[in-house]
Amino acid sequence: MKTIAKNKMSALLDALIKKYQVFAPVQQDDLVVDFNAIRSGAEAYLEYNNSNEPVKKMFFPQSETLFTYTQGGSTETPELQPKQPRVIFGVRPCDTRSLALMDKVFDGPDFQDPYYLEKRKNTTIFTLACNNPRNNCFCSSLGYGPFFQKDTDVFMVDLGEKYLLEPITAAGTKIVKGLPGLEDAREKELSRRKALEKEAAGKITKKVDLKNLPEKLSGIFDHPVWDEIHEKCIGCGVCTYFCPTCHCFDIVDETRDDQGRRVRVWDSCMYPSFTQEASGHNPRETGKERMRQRLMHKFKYFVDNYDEVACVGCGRCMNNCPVGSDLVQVIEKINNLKREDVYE
Amino acid sequence: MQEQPENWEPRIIAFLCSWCSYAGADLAGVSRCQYPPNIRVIKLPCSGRANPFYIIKSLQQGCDGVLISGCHPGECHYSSGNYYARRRFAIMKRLLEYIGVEEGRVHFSWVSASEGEKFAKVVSEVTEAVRKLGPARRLVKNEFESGATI
Amino acid sequence: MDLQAQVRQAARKLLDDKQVDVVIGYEAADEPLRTTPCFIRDSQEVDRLVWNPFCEHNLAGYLQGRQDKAAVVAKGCDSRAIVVLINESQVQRDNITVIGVPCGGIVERKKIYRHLQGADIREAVLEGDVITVKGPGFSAELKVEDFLAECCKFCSHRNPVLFDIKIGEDVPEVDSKEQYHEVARLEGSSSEERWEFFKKELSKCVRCYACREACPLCYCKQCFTDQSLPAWVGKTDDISDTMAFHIMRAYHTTGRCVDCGNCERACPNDVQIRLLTKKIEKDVKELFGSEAGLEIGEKTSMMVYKENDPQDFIK
Amino acid sequence: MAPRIGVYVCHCGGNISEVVDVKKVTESLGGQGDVVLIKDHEHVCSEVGQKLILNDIKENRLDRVVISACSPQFQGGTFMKTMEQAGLSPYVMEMANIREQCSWAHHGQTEQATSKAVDLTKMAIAKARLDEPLEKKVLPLGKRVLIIGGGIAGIQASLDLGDAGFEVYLVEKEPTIGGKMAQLSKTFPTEDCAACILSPKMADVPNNPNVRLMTSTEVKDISGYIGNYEVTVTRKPTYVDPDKCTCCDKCAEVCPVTVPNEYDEGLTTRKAIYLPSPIAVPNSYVLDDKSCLGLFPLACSKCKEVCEVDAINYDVYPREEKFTVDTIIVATGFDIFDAREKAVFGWGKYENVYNALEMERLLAHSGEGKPLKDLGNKVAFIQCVGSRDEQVGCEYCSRVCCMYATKLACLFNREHPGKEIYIFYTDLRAYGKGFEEYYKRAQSEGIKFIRGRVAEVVEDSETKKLMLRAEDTLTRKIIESEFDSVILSVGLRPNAGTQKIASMLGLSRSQDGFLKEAHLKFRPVDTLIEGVFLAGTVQGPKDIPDTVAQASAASSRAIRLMNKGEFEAEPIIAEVSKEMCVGCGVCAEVCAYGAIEMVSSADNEGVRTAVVNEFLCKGCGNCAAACRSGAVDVNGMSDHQISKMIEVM
Repeated sequence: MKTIAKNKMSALLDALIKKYQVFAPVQQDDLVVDFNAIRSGAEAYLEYNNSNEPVKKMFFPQSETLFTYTQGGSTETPELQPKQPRVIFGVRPCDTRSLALMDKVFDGPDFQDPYYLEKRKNTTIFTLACNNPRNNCFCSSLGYGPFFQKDTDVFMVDLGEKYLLEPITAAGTKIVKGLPGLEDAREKELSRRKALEKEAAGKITKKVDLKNLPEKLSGIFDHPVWDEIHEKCIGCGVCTYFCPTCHCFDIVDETRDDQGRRVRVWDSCMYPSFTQEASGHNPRETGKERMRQRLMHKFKYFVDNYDEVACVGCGRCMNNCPVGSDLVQVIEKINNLKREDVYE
Repeated sequence: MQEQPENWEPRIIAFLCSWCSYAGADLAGVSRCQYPPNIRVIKLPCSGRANPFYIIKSLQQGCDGVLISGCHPGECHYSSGNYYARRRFAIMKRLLEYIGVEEGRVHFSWVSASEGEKFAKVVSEVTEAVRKLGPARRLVKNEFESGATI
Repeated sequence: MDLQAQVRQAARKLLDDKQVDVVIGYEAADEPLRTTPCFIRDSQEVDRLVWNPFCEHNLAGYLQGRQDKAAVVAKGCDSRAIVVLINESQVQRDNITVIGVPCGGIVERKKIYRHLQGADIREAVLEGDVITVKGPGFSAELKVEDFLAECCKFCSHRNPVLFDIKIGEDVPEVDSKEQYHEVARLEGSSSEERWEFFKKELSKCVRCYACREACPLCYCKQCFTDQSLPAWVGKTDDISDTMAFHIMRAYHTTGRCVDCGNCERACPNDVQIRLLTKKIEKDVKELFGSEAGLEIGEKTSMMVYKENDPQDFIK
Repeated sequence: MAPRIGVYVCHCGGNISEVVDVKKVTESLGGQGDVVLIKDHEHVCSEVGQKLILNDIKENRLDRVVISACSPQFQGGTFMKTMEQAGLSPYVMEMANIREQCSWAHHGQTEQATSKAVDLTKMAIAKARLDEPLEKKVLPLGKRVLIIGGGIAGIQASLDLGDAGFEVYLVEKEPTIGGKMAQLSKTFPTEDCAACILSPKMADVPNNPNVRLMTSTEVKDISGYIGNYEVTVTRKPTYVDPDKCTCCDKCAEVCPVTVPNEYDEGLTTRKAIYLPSPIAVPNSYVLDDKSCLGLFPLACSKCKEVCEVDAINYDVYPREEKFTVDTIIVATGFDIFDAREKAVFGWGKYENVYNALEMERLLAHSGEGKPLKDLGNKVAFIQCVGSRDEQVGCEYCSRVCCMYATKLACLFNREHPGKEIYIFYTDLRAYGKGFEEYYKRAQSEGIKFIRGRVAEVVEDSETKKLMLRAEDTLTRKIIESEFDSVILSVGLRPNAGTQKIASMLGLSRSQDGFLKEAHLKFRPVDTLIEGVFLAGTVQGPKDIPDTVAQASAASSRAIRLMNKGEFEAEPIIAEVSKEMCVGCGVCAEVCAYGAIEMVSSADNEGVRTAVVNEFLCKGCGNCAAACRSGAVDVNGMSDHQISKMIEVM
């Protein structure tokens, strides 16, 4: 385990930049931080709460050209492998965790998505523990927490004056080995880490009980509670676009005269067009069906398929919802349904 | 004035109402009025048919200039189509310029069926204005070219 | 009796008298400085209703397409949106009861967060015009008027223009002379500067359509963005398409936008889209002399024309 | 199935090929799968050229044809016929204009003109690809016509149409037809007596077997469209059976109620039961239930008691009647300007200030030897009262005032020779047949025409004489003079009842408030609403000959439509997608033709959507551009087609 003084962090990043394309949190304005490719370590802003947008877009961009074509038959696939190996530096544990969930979809036993995987394979993740979970954070209810250190290559903790660096994977170990300015971690620092972890856990006040949720959901498909849950929803895509685990997409062709390209673009189950059929019929006709789909997918279907819920408790859906829809309250509402209301 | 690529010729799309401006364009031809060959005409029944999307789409497609022309006020074949068009264009033109599309990309005119010369003059003016601005870059969609868009 | 109590009383009476099936209002949210729209059907629950400067949503949008009898809590801007919806036959006047509440302006939550440099606010208490916010290791007293939303600062119609039940007394209207100052500032800059500004601003957009969905007057069954024959606007996040989307969305509000600010407030990325709608609002006023949503039966500015409308831009 | 497109590029005998490199055009168009053949020809429009197309359509199973040649406005019709000959819809043919708008306009610029010709042809191909085989729509038409308004315009139109064998419904809200003309003394410039020339025409109306006259009747509602106008009228009771009434006047003699007589502009009185005018048609007394002492309950029944022929029946009520017509002529006429709006002249306040219609009645009475008033020795006419006056919102000239004032002055002068008569005018407009001569004659008879607008009229409260102040703009002298009477030459205003009819039919008004014709020059009696025509002053101020001419013109235009027995509509019209329409109504609002109706129908689950009437729509596409939802499009000129044409750029 290593540490690095905060004032040397910039140099460490500069060293990384020489070999890698480095993405780090960058201040967009006085409130918003997002991951950008940085050209110098000084650009990185690690004293942040969480990035506005989740890091999924690094692997699953909002629009991605699958191939181009011309009338007459020739197609061309773009280069899938990034030009340079990549480092994403300072990712919060919730987003790291979300990548593990995304992997289940894009790197499953039956199907591997090369567009996603080529980027994933060539990217090393540095996770930064979350000392200050916010009021909408509820990661600890999802079986992990703000100091969760799996699913990453290098785990870091902000100790105040220094950062603690703990390589997790072989790739992590290798990359850390070559970095400048590192010192061995001292006992005092390790106990400081423990104290911070405890403190962070204490800041999480939102809690949900997911124990019986999948089972409960399977019995309430036609339950009137959905009327209530969706009523104030306006049907935008914020909760899905900002969700680190939502991964639905549409494939569209863009043509001009005699050339075209096939593009994968984010889509959202909250949009009517998501299930709109060519005939005009829409199996998920109203917001109610769409809201149900979103929650079912996250907390039931995903569990059926992968034994995990498709939620990391980052709270972005609640932070950004234009009408203040509260996922935790919704789950509570479902949990509170009486047994007799839930039918098999 | 920006630097212009060699041999660059502006490409201008024109939407003409069929009763006045298209007929005016015909008259320009019949009278052998000469004007720059940079415009490509789409005939609409009325300037009131012109959906502002036509302008946006044209700019996105990389047209260097857009011209919409209809009957003079009070002479619309459909009575009032040009009056409605005038309101739409007033708003759209101001909005586009506000957002930073150069003044001089999007033009409007009233040309009657008897104004062949005016048509030739309008096209010459529009072509000149667009030529001065150089190739359109703003709002142009370059989805088939590598590198950054816009 | 304070306004909140009056709102509750009005709601209780409407429900008890079976005049309406539902009262649409605001309730407190779990998150501090926020409220969330709520739908009260049982008079026992009217105490969930709140009225405070955090009632930021324009609830008019919830009226569109309703089959039941609904009452709605409406501020000045909300009432204007309702007027437009009625005029565009999206809401039947007879089916709704408007509980009009004079509005002193709505607090923009993000301004407070900015002011406190992103502090972790865990609690907020409003007393009179002062908000006391608290979080781990800090507390601050803030004045409501210092954090009003931009659209509220120069709002020209704070009092409802349409109501069936009026809560409280009219508040004085504010001087709205300066309402276009941001637009005017941009107009004063160069074309190049404006282009760079809007390109940067709109590149923040992720096409989540929160602005569109939050707008009470964006009620098309299928937005042009989802149409395919023709597909006017591409679905990717190409900046050209994103700009085209915003230009056309703003254009579609011509003569209809009531500047409630719901679009901008809904935007998760703080794109300043009001700068577009506000520009159009300004132009509509300048060119056609009209303002949206003031009178039932009025025609919006794109539905009519004058023979002497300005045309100095036409060759 | 992919379309099969044939493209023909025309040389036009050198007209095109001398500038445009036609071969290069044909070569540059290749490579598109559905373009089955590309040919060039010396004269595509020639017999040979057309035969070539016909043959190709047959041999190559073409279902779209693109002709890159001259302006479609020049040879479009020819090629549409060719398509029909080939058994195809004429609407699957597109033309690219590479002559008028290319070769002729870009002499000596072969390279650029050629590249433009390629683009224009590609655009036409892009459009043709999405063309649909549209067909013209045919609507059967009957011979029924509604005429609204029974003034001279309505009378003339009724007689013309009735004589031509059409079934006429003439609706008049007053108890008699005749309108304003029936109130006039004599007519300019010939000075023939208005009643004498009008009454035979009025009498012809009920005698015409094809005319159904409905007086005391108001149009309550009109719905539908050409060929299918559903008309609902309200027939008000007159309580007197016109078939029985002998006009013996006994009822009026016993009637205890006296009210001002409208026919005499209130200068005389009438009873509650009365003869609307001496020349009334139907020629019958009527009971005015508003001034009668009371019918419900019956307060007085004196009239019924004295009626020897038992023509009076109190037990009748307003009733509605519905009928269907194919076309409509609106002839609702005018109102005179209410001179109270011009308070400086004191009408309604000063005893000796009259409006011109009052003067007409005064002269009519004195002409019959029953003078009502003495106008004194010095009389002034003030012109342009409520005309050419922005202050009262009338910028237009009322066209008849100069001449009627001249006429009234002449008549008065002849009746009372030796009196001083002044006419204060702005400009004297004597533009009609015989008008200038009439004006000269008036001058020679001693009428004094002063060019100057009168600033105000002041009454001497003692003597009731009137002081006028005006500037004689010819001599630059201020005239201040006292008159015994002042006559205000009031202008013509749109009839108050016209707006209701206009809204029912979706007719628009001109800036002056009169109804708007389809085209001021070429379609002066048509409206934009198919099957609706205008006659008389409803369209704008005009004199009697013009009114009569216009009424006959309107009849002839109506006959033109109905005589054919069917109405053919172009298929290039708007179409609404019910799935997309949100029912906001912006399309209906901007439609100049009233072709869009907002309908909540059961077959659309009660949802309000726009419905386009295929016979009224002219395909201008204004609705489509106004629709935010993309729910309205134009067949044969669709947004999809236009967007594909733009993509060629």
